[in-house]
Amino acid sequence: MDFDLSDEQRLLKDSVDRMLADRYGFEARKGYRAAPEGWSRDIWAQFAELGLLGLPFTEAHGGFGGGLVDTAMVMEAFGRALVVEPYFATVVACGALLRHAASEAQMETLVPGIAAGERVLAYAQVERQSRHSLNDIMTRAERDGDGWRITGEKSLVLHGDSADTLLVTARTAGQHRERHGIGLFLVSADAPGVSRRGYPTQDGLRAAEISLAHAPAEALGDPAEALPILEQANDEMLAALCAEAVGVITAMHAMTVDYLKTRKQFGRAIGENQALQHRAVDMYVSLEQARSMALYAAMMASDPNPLERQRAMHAAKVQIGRSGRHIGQEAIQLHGGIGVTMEYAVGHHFKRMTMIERGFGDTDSHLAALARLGGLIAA
Amino acid sequence: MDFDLSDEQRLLKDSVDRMLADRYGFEARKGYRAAPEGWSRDIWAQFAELGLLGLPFTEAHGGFGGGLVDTAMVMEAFGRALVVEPYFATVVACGALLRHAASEAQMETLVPGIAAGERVLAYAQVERQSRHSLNDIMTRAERDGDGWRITGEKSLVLHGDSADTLLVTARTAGQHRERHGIGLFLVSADAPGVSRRGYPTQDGLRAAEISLAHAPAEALGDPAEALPILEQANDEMLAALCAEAVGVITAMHAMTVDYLKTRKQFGRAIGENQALQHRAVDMYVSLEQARSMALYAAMMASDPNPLERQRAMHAAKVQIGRSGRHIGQEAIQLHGGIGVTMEYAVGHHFKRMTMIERGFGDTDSHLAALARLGGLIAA
Amino acid sequence: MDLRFTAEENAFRERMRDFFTTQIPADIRDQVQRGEHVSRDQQVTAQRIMNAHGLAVPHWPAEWGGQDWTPVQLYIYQDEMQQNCVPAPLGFNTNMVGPVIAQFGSDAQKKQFLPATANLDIWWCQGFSEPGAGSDLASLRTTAKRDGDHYVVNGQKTWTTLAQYADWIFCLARTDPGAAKKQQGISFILIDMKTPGITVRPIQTLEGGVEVNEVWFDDVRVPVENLVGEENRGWDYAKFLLGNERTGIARVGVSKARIRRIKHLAALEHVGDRAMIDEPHFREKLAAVEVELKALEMTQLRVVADERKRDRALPNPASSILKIKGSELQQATTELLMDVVGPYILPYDDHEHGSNEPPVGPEYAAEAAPTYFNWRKISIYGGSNEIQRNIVAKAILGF
Amino acid sequence: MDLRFTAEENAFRERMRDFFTTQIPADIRDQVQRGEHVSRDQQVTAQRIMNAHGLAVPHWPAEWGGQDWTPVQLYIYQDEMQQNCVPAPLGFNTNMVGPVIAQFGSDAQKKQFLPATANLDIWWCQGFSEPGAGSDLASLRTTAKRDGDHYVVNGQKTWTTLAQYADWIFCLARTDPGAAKKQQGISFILIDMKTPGITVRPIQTLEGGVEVNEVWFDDVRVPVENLVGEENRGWDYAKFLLGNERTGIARVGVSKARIRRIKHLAALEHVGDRAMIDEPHFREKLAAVEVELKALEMTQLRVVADERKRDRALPNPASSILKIKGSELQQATTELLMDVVGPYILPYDDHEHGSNEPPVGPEYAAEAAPTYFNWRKISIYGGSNEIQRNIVAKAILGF
Repeated sequence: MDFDLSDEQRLLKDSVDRMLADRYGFEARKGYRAAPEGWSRDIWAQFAELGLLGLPFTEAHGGFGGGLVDTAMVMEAFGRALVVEPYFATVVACGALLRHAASEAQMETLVPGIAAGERVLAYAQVERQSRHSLNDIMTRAERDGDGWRITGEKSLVLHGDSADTLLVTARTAGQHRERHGIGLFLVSADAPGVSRRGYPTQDGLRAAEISLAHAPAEALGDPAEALPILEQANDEMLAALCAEAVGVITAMHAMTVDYLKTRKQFGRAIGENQALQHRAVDMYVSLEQARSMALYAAMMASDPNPLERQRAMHAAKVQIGRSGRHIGQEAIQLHGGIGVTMEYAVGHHFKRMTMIERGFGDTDSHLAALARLGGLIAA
Repeated sequence: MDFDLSDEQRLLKDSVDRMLADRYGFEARKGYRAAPEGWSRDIWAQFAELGLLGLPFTEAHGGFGGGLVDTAMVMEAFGRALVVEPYFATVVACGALLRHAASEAQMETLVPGIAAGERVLAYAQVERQSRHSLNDIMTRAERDGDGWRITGEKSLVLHGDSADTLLVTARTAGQHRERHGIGLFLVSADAPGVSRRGYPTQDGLRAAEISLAHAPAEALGDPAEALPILEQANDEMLAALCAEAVGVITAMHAMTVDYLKTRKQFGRAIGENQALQHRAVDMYVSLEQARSMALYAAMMASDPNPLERQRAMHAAKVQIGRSGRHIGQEAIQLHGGIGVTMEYAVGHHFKRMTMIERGFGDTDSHLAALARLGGLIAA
Repeated sequence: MDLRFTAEENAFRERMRDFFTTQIPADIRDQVQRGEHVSRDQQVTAQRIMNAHGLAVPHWPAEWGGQDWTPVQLYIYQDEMQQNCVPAPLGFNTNMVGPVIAQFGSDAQKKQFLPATANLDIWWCQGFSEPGAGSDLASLRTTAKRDGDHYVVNGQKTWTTLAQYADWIFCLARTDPGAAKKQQGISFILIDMKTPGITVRPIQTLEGGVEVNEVWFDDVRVPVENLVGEENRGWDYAKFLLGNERTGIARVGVSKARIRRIKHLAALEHVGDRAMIDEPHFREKLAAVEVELKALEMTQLRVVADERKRDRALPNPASSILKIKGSELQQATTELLMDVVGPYILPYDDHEHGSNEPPVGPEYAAEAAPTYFNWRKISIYGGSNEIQRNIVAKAILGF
Repeated sequence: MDLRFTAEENAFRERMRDFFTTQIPADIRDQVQRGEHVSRDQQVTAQRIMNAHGLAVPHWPAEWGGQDWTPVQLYIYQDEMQQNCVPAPLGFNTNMVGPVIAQFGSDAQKKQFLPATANLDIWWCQGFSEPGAGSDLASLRTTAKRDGDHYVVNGQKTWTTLAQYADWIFCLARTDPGAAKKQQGISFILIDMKTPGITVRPIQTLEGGVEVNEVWFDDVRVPVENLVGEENRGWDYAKFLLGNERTGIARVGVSKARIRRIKHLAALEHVGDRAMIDEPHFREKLAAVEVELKALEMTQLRVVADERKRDRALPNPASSILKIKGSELQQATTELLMDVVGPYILPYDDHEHGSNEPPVGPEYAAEAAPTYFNWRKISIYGGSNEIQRNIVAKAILGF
């Protein structure tokens, strides 16, 4: 057991931290969000230069061979800085799907473009009725010669408006909600039959509603048995989100402690009030618990036993959600008035944390799922 | 709407408070508990003298015609002082059952003895398997001439060891857990076939396991349709327990605030620590919420609509349970070491509160029941 | 002791409900129910209807439109207003500056301001908070220097709610900087927002809207007639004013209306085949909030009943309890609504940039997250819950 | 970074598990699992078996029986001990007085005490707390006055755990009442409990048992050889001692074992037709505790890993986090067990008065409430959670 970073990891962490410190202040981020796509192609190129966009792919495919811990490290840094670029959509989510589903040939076609920052991907999975279920899919794919044609409505597609390539789940067989009969498909965003409506999200990112009408598609892997891969990839996404959340709440906690030490009322720093100190301590305990569970998630997301893996991911999301809500609400409360304005960073972190907590299954649904699986400890 | 006590109520309250102040200090109570029955016949006689034992019965039956609010007032005072006499068993629980189920003749036989302090009653309802259900009854009653014979095992009968008269629920018809076929019976504690094993309870009271083998019994009301009456009486018991709980937690809160003001560490009262003050405030808010809900329970326990009544009682028990647990745990924590000893009153209150919270349906079961009934507010 | 409402009180409740549900336009009430802000026009419309029926300022002196109701009647009036999603008469007018003018103002001020204030012909905003003087209000630094028959006001106010709508502002300003204690030397001054030298800068709040502002005073000349009461006694008037919002602060009626809506929506929203309202975990969370809310309603009634015996000019520390628990429960409802909406809390509906596309996801989704974000303020403004705890610790528990 | 245990570490865990489950008598482990106290004899038996295998004091210097393990090995040892319901070697001996004597004692003291302390031939108790000096330990008033080659000790100690079993007591006593700071002038003295002038009075704790005592010293004469280290340096030794209990304080293994037992019992206990373990609300409450416990386990491992880089003589403020969360979770398990047991928590099983009737209700019921009552102490003793928060605020957050 070893919690220390390797030399390579330390190097990666330092370069990411440095870049964000230089380029990703509060005002700079505002500028990136104001761009037409809602994020900065320039920053994206910087990510490519640092090797971040190829991070999780093997060197054979033009990547850097990083593991889930490396991704977690990057995501934590991105969480602190509230990065708005489509890193999660392209590299984490679609990266995981490709690694598990794509053929060698598909990897060779796609990965170099991703790593170079030329290709932006989005994962089109959610549908209006699906809520947190991965197999509640009504979009259908039908054979069309060598390829497929997809018809359906996909919703809440993160960065679906600026992506050039979409990974779309669709049903090739089976009844609604059946676990079998689901495939994963590659769809070009400018293909005929694809229409998109982009919009901002509550946390300052972008998403899209996507309509597919006989849109031409290429299958990634078995077109009827993609669900285990979707689940595996989903768990890796959860691990990355947990790491991002740790970055978000670390920042909120640090800002709060700093505020308590500097803000003066009645002639002294408000942090001299023991009641507020104790609340900052409870936030810290909560933060350390979340940090621990994000590490656990990074460790368990590649566990070969799917049941153990899912138990762990449910547990991690629950802890992250609870700690995140606690720390977020307290951070706002202890900041007082400025906490509820857009003019101060803490509120932006709060909003991102809220969306992480409630995205990809909210805390209640993960807790219920974990309970149904019998919890973490065998009786 | 009027929250003020009437002149009669104020008189009653004053006389109860005075008597408890005079006779029911911490050391005196220890003495009463050490008596063979676990309580004091002398104090019981005082209760009779003050009219408390006849309180909820009509004057026609030799009682004093008090309502649920009067009973609540007495129970709150008893909660503060941690009265160990069988008032709840005899006057509140069996009193309610008699008022709703007994015939005129039965009332005339029983009530004067109760009011005079000569008769102690206990309610034998719980069975090993029944948990919090009133209709999970396996004890059976069979016709025997004009009367009945009861066979079965009753458990956790409060003050069942010192009672001379038992009110016993038994099934005369119907399947296990069926709502119909349940009767309520009067059994003399020294009747043939009745055997009892008394024991102390965690909160310093007494209870008994009672075996009945063809014990002779007299029916109170319809021998097959007692359940609605058991439910009505049970709700009145809940209202009284809620009031007692308010007394218990009022005392705990007062002791805690007092302790914080007087206990010195590092050269000053620990109550000067703002963190502890805020926790005492949160306890106070919790206490006021409980006090409000106990009033609501006293008001609603006689509501003519059984569904509204049950909703209200579930809600009251939930609030009492939550406030009670919160205040109890905090009271112990803020007292530190002395809080976990038997030598200081607060721990005794904590134990009583714990048993109230978990008796007559614990907080979780009442919350679940309320949720199943659709909550308090119509959609 | 009789804990039930009397027949008269129940009849009064019927009358209020009837008024609110038939006289206030449905579109306004629907908007409130959906958790959306009402426009300036809608606020004015609703208040003028109430005022025309004598229901805008029932707690004022009878001479200026008050109704001489009992505390229980005032409670019922407010509860029905909240439960029926009627926007309350503007608090800055009816609970803040109005009562101060009625109590401490000159006859001329009363005539000039009170009828217009009750009818929302004048929209008031509040100039109390300053940067660096939030909870510690008395350390305010805005000055009003006497210059002939004018005060010259300089300084900066912040958290000024809806200053962008306001016609007038009531301000605390320091008139005697040399006073021994910082609470002394402060005056209560009324200022026309059209006076030269006033600048309003909007502050965007978390959910993206603009409710609060910064207000700058740069050599703003205010006639001395606009001083309320005596010079340097402003702190007393401010304390009187802040003690005025006593029991309505719990907003039990608002939370009740929201729970009704949540239940309604939870019957529409499904997780797989099951309606959210049938999910045991969710409905138990909901029931737990309902329990606390019922307890708070009873607590509020106890405080209301107690009002008869109290000096109305003194703040009631029990109102701090209502504020603490009331804010927690209002905030809890915003989380329950997000539970119902699920993943569709994510899209941001950009009203302001003129988006008139249909909403993404269910039509009730768009307000869920913004209300959660916005309502975090409820435990902060009007004396944060921490300040309320300090008050209870001192005034009730005797620390 | 590799967050998994190495193959060697896993093998070590197997070895520990095998030892604990095969060498420690089953009746002792069963009793711990049921939440009952072990007797003095059982404690001695278990510790002597461990000591015979070199496993009673692995963290001591090798010269006195230590094992020179890594922090991770020490963690695994402790975790397996807790998970398998083995009573830990007596902390007063192995974590408190032993390390102090090993570090600061004379050669004669080491020889006299260390082997006997490791083997529990001497049962130690701790004389630190006094009435009026709980968290504020340094204000203690017990005095030790030099009189020839003896100290004469007078004063009163309290919360002395298991003093009724103890052979010796290690005490803090004031040897220089005139010292400038109250932390100065205190000495660390070893006292034979058989010395004339010592009186032990048991204090009954909430659940009805006797674990703690008051100890009076009335002109107790103690040879000066029993002073540890230098006179008036006792405060330093006490700080060293208190810093020694660092990571085991979370007692994650104990909570894991309890959750296993709760799940086992919840499968037996029924609500109507349904086993408790199948009640959604209950199993979600249980899962929520399991989540926090897993997080705490990882937190503990992080602290353990960090130990390598720290000066072992300094207290690690991160252990305060382990104490806070660990105590909350242990207490949470006691509530879950009461949930399972239901109404049968009520009867009080009066062991002491020789009741040997069968238990009322299920056989596992009798310990539920007493454990809940007794374990409230976990967030109080060894530095209350409030003190722990003060430590974190100062030492980690820099307030």
